[in-house]
Amino acid sequence: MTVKVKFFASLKEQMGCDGATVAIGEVATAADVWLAASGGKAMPTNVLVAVNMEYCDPNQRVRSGDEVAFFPPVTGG
Amino acid sequence: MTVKVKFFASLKEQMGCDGATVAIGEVATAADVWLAASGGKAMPTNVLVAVNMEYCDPNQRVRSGDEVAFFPPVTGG
Amino acid sequence: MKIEIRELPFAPWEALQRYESEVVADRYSGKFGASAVFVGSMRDFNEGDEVRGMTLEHYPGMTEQELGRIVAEAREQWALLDELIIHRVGDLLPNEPIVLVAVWSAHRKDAFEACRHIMEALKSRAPFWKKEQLDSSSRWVDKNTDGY
Amino acid sequence: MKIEIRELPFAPWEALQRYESEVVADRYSGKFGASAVFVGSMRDFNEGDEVRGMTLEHYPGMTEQELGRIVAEAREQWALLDELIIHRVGDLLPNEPIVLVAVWSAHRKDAFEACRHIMEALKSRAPFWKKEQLDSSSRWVDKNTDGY
Repeated sequence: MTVKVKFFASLKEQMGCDGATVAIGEVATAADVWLAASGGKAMPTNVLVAVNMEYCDPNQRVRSGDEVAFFPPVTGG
Repeated sequence: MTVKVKFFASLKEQMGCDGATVAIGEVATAADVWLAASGGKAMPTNVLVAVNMEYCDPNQRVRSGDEVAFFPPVTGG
Repeated sequence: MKIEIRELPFAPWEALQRYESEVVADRYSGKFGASAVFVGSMRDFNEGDEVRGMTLEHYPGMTEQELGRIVAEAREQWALLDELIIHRVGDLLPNEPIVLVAVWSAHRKDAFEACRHIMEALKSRAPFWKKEQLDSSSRWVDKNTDGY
Repeated sequence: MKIEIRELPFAPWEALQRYESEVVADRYSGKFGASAVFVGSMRDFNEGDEVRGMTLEHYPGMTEQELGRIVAEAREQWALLDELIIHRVGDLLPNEPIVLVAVWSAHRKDAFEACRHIMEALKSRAPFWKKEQLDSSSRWVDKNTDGY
């Protein structure tokens, strides 16, 4: 299956891209998506994860076509 | 000595006047001023007292020329 | 700091716009990260009755002094840059703004807490009294409820 | 309720005046006794450095959804009549308003608490990121401080 990956802010700069479409096995978590998209880098502990624009745990299962976003702590307001 | 007495709001309506200049003995408290101004009525327990525009205890001493105000609980805002 | 007791209606957001651009932005350009504001308006109902109008009495002189003391106390507790308080007196109609409390600070915690504190202190200490006009009678408001 | 993410500068008090007169006063005439507002503006200093400008990035789509969820949660906890949230994105200069959170309620306790809660939830959950421009460098803001 494929999922859409997005990176934001400092993470986008570190990854050198704002996202990609990633092919991954049928049974995968958001953490698996990170590994596939980052080329196997460990996920920094402060990275936040959202699937389809809702916060979730890195262990959440993802499904084909999901939008999986990774970003640093938010600093709005 | 004389002091200036003021009543406000419902207390003004009950007393039938918004104030008066009251003559009283040299050693007097705000409570004494109340008794002199009200014709001896007991002061309702919820009445607030201010001398020279500052809240005070009814037992506070007053001096000649002081402005002594009595009013019900405040309800602004 | 500005404290205004006024007989005439006022437009709170316009008053804020004016005060901020004329006073706060001028003195504290780039320094006020946070402003917190409370506006209290007249409702058309209270204790189960429709209210047609309201008369606000105050103690001229003491009201301004007490509000000044309240702001001075808030300044001891929080880091405030500026404050604006406006309060109506006289005859009011439903929907009309009664009170505005605004504070400017570098930090949001100070702004939020000081604004609420000043408003609660105003409610419990500033010498104002409300008399409500109902359909065919009027009544003094007994007391203010606790806001915490 | 209105949630607006905007690239262009905004005037918070004018936006409040407009929203209140066009929406709130129309729907809740005589019902909103209390409104509480917070406005956060860009300061020209942070962590000991002069800040020349700021770029605000956000996650389009999720930002609006997350703010909507924050308001919905606040409505479960407090009696709110209406809410207005405006947040800037893009390039900002010192003094420019970044965020406005306003709530209208019948009661001041609800207005104060819901306004602060929404603001703190926005700070900790809404996907925005600030990058500060200093004299000759730029840096991402690490994290928001706790506001309680």
